[in-house]
Amino acid sequence: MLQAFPDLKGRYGDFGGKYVPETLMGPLQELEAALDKMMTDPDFIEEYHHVLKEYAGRPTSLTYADKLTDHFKGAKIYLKREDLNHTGAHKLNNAIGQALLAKRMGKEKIIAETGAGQHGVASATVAAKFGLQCIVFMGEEDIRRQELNVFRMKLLGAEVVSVSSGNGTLKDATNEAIRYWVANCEDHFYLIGSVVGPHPYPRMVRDFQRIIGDESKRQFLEVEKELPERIFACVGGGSNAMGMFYPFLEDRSELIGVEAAGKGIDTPEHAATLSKGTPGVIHGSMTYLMQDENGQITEPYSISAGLDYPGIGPEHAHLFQTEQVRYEAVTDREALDALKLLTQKEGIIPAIESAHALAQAFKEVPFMNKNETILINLSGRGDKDMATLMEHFQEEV
Amino acid sequence: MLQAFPDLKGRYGDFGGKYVPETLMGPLQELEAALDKMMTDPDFIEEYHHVLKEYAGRPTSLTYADKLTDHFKGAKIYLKREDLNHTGAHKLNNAIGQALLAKRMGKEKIIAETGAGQHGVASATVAAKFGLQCIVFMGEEDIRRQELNVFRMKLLGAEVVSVSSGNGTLKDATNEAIRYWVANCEDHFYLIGSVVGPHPYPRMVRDFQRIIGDESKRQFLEVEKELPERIFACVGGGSNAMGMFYPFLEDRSELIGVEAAGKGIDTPEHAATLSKGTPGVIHGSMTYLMQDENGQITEPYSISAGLDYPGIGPEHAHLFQTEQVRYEAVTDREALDALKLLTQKEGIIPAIESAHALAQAFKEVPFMNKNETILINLSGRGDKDMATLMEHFQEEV
Amino acid sequence: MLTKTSFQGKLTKTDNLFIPFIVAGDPSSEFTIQFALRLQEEGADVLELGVPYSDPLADGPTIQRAAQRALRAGMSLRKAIELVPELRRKGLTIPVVIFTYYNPVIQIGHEEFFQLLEENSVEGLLIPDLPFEESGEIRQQAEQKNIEFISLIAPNSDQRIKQIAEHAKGFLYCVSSLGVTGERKDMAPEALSFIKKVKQYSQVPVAVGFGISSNEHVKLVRSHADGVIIGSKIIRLVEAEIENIANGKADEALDHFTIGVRELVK
Amino acid sequence: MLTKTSFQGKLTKTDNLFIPFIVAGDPSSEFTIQFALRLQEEGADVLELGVPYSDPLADGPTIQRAAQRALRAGMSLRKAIELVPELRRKGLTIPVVIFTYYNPVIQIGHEEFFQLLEENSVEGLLIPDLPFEESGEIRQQAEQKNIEFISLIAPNSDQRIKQIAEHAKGFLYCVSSLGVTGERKDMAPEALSFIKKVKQYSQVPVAVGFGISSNEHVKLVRSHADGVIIGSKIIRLVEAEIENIANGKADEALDHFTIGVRELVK
Ligand SMILES: Cc1ncc(COP(=O)(O)O)c(C=O)c1O
Ligand SMILES: Cc1ncc(COP(=O)(O)O)c(C=O)c1O
Repeated sequence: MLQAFPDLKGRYGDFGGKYVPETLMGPLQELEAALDKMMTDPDFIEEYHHVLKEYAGRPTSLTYADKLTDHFKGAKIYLKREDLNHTGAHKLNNAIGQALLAKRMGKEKIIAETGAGQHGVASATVAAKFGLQCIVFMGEEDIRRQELNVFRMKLLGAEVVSVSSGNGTLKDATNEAIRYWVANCEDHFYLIGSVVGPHPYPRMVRDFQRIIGDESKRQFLEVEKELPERIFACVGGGSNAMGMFYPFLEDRSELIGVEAAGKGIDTPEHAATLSKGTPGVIHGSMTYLMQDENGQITEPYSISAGLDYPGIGPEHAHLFQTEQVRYEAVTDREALDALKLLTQKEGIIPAIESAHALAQAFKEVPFMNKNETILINLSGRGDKDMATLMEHFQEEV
Repeated sequence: MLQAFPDLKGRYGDFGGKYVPETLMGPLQELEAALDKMMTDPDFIEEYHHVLKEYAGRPTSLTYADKLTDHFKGAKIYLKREDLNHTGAHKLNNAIGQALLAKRMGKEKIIAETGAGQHGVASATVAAKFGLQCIVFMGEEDIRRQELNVFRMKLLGAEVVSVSSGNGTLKDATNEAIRYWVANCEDHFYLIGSVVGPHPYPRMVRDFQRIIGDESKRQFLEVEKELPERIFACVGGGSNAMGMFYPFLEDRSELIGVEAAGKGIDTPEHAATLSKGTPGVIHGSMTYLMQDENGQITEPYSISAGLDYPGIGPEHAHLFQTEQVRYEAVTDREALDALKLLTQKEGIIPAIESAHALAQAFKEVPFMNKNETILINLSGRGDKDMATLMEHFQEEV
Repeated sequence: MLTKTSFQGKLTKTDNLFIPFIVAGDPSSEFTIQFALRLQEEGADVLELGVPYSDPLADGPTIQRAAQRALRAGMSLRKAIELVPELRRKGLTIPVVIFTYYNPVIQIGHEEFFQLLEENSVEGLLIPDLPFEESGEIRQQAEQKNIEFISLIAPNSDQRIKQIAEHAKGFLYCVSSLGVTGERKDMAPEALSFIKKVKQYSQVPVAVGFGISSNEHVKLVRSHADGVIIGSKIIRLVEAEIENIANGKADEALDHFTIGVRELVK
Repeated sequence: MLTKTSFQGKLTKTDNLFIPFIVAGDPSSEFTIQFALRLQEEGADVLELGVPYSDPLADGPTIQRAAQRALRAGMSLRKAIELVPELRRKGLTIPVVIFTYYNPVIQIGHEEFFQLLEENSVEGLLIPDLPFEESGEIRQQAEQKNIEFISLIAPNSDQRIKQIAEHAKGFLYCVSSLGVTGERKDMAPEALSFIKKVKQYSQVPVAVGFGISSNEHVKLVRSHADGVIIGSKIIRLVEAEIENIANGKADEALDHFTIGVRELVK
């Protein structure tokens, strides 16, 4: 089954595909061919694993959260520590894979879109490491909000292009990156940051992120001898969740994807694509998205910039439809509370994105048995969120 | 020889010792006894290594810097990646060791001093993780400059005490932490952040940091089959350098400690303790320090808050005097240039502290042979320095 | 293709085609009608009626702005389709191609969508983000309803050129920034061989679009292809009149627009 | 100890001692002399003359502030020692103990330092950051120069109490926040047994210091130990007069000070 999706047309059941301007069909076929070749080339696979180990710091730890476990008096809580990855999140796994692929394809320029800047920083990082030119598209509103990450990308040598179309956020940056790719696909590689976009991107990103789940499985079995009862991961585009879930899809573990409910899924301000969205096409892929009755894509909201995306990877849409993964949504406030609890109990300040996964786990774990176990994917560290946290916690700490 | 220093009186040749108020002699003896017991207790050692692996993310990577090597066309450059350690620097290794020791000693409250906040964050982190109360002393001037780290410590549950004596910087925070310990030594454990302070601190911190050198040696031999020609590390108090150097002391590798020359060692604004200081007593230890002709300790200066300390660990003073380690000094500007070069060639933004080690290495490496190798200790990541870097690079990037 | 489609019926010639693109509702339905009529007067052979979309992946900033104006004016896919009979009533006789991204179509649903197209006598359909491989069902439904599904083709379509060209309906839209911009006096050799290749396989007129913004471009394209598609440049002519329209100077606006179009396609 | 040291010679009694601490140069050398004389008038038996230091590890905020004032006034270890003959000339007869952190001593060098102490007839020396284990050389040099090296001892000195007490010279400085603060009417039992233990081993008077800031404290300590050492409280009495001194009201300042001291040790 692990090989079953996507099919040859890039479909995960009803979802996926390539809904792109004709100009991109050539480059996507070229990419697909190169990818198929490389993913079966032991040399390439070895290089990818070598870089992950010697540069990115993998394997990342599996941490037993003893104090949290004591606190909830339910199932044993384990954390997969993607926050320990170089540049502070799982994003780099994928950026490394794609950058190596770009090099093998002879492309010397990469394009990336970014919202909060995490994927932009990861892309700028691999561009520096592998000697590629890098152009990052970022909404002008996000550039204003994420000044530090913009500077970081520039320091890494990347060019940051301000996108003023639409609302000047991630969705618009992605549109613009795709448009730029349309016009420059000859010598540019488009390095997408999540399991979204046209085929073969969702598959490729998943395959470069499944290292999370592969490592977790091995580490977990080493410590606990059996697999966790439940596995939690936050879902923006869905790459950290897909990377974590994929190797567990056929196992007995229950998989839970956690979306951002923002100010509440009954308000207009959320980013709970599966909980509240409907099927459609966004950024080249058939999937669930947030839209109005005329099929115009709407602006999502979440306190966490990395979850603030109106679409979701097509494989998630499929796993949702086939009920292989349970999807829940968690509000800003719930995520912040979970972030604070983890910080004070375990000395780990997670990314606000990751705190969504924590919050859902914390809702469930008290009702589980002490001989059960759960695994939470800590997709990134909270350093990038300090300004936001100061604003929200200033009075509490 | 590795067992030779310090001697039973805590001396490294002419340096070290316990120059403390009588009130602290009892607690120091208690600490020494506990330490001696624990460092030979397989249980304790195993717990320490377990936490390093499953919580802190060790071993940290050894990264071959291929693009930097190509750039300089000299010796092959390797980086020891302490920036990948949880909380972003080597500081945590030591904090973990001491926190575990505090727990074994039945102390439930820890005290720490901090300058830029790195050791404060590491201490607050282990306090959260191990369920200890934590009070961090920090100069009021540093609190103003490092607002983000102050918030981080508070979020982790630590109490941050503002120190207004002296110039309100690290030296004064350390004085105040010691004073507080004097008054509260009964139930408080003082968690010093570098290889400084009275015996047994310099030895203890070295022994909790030698994991850096131990891992490096093993990793280096695995990849290169022989040891590096030269090993570089920056020196503030000297813990990352001591941790790196110690396991190599008897080997043929040349060891180079790099101090902060600030605006130049011929100006009054530097922190080059060994290059420009003289022997004396600071924070309970006989060592080199920066002082005026009356023996009043003077305020150091460096762009890098972690090197901005007027003393240095006594073992370094000894290694300096016996010429076992070569000490150099690097200016703010040289460090910044090195930081930028590493960032753009390797996609790693180092701490400004670590950039001092880089800068010295970059001066030497072009004159070395291609079949030679060097190892640089990348003691921490640059995230904490972004505001400073923006100020200095705003126009360049 | 035994019976002529209404698209074919309304197309008065098969070469030297002028195919302008405007956005429905930019800046209002009323003016869309007026601009369309002016375009017909200036020799338009087919009207591409763009449906504004929030995330127009294949469009540059000019068309994005037009879409924003139209969305603000309340335009939607349904309303754009329903504008076609209005256009007819006001005298438009050339075939109309509805140009829409796929997502709004999904929301209406294929069946209802084609029913709408049929009820409103739309002659053609173009969905820029529905490439050949994804458009099987839509192409079939379009054929059933006698609506021409316009295909796009690009220089890098490579081995797919033959397949796409052979299945083309109405006219073939050659996407091309074919080196016609700037000072160049003739098309790049690759561009020429691309058009030649397409024409070799195509049963329908071959029109070239993308980046055509001056009378020189138009002439150059006409000399090699069966038609020229002009989008952004036409939109800019509309955009230039927004202020006049806002100030109630409708006639002046339309006359300026006519002069601009005439200058472009002379 | 065949010959009496000059410290012993000048000490007029061995119990009920009042040992005040002031900082040399706070706020000026001139006033240090004046304050010292007033203290002698109020019954001081020994003067602890503190040398200001940039990093006084063992001192609280009050003494830190005094040190800052003195450093600003240009005081140094050398100058503080040289102040002693001045004090004598102005009439001070009680023994003087130089209280200095170790680092300034290192900078002068042991040899020159003791020469200075000797030349200036200093009777005693106290180095708060030089515990027994580190002070072997200094103690020996002091003994050679007939200067009393004052040792400190703390409740947690434990097994070392005997060793320190037996080697004590001049008087023994019991460091103690011995539960004498606050409302408590008598000392905590641990404190009493600590003093008892120290006295058992000591050949010299046992004085108690640290945190003594009221007449009640003084009385309590006196009833159990041979002497009372008062630092911060005396400094605060000095500090309270800084403004008067700055305004040239020297007599008023000194009189206030005298009243404060009298109140404290009555
Ligand atoms: C730390 C972290 N977690 C999660 C996400 C969400 O992305 P995805 O759903 O693709 O994992 C992001 C995106 O920036 C992120 O930075
Ligand atoms: C990253 C980093 N490197 C180096 C240092 C200097 O300390 P040490 O000399 O003890 O390694 C610090 C101190 O904060 C630091 O944060």
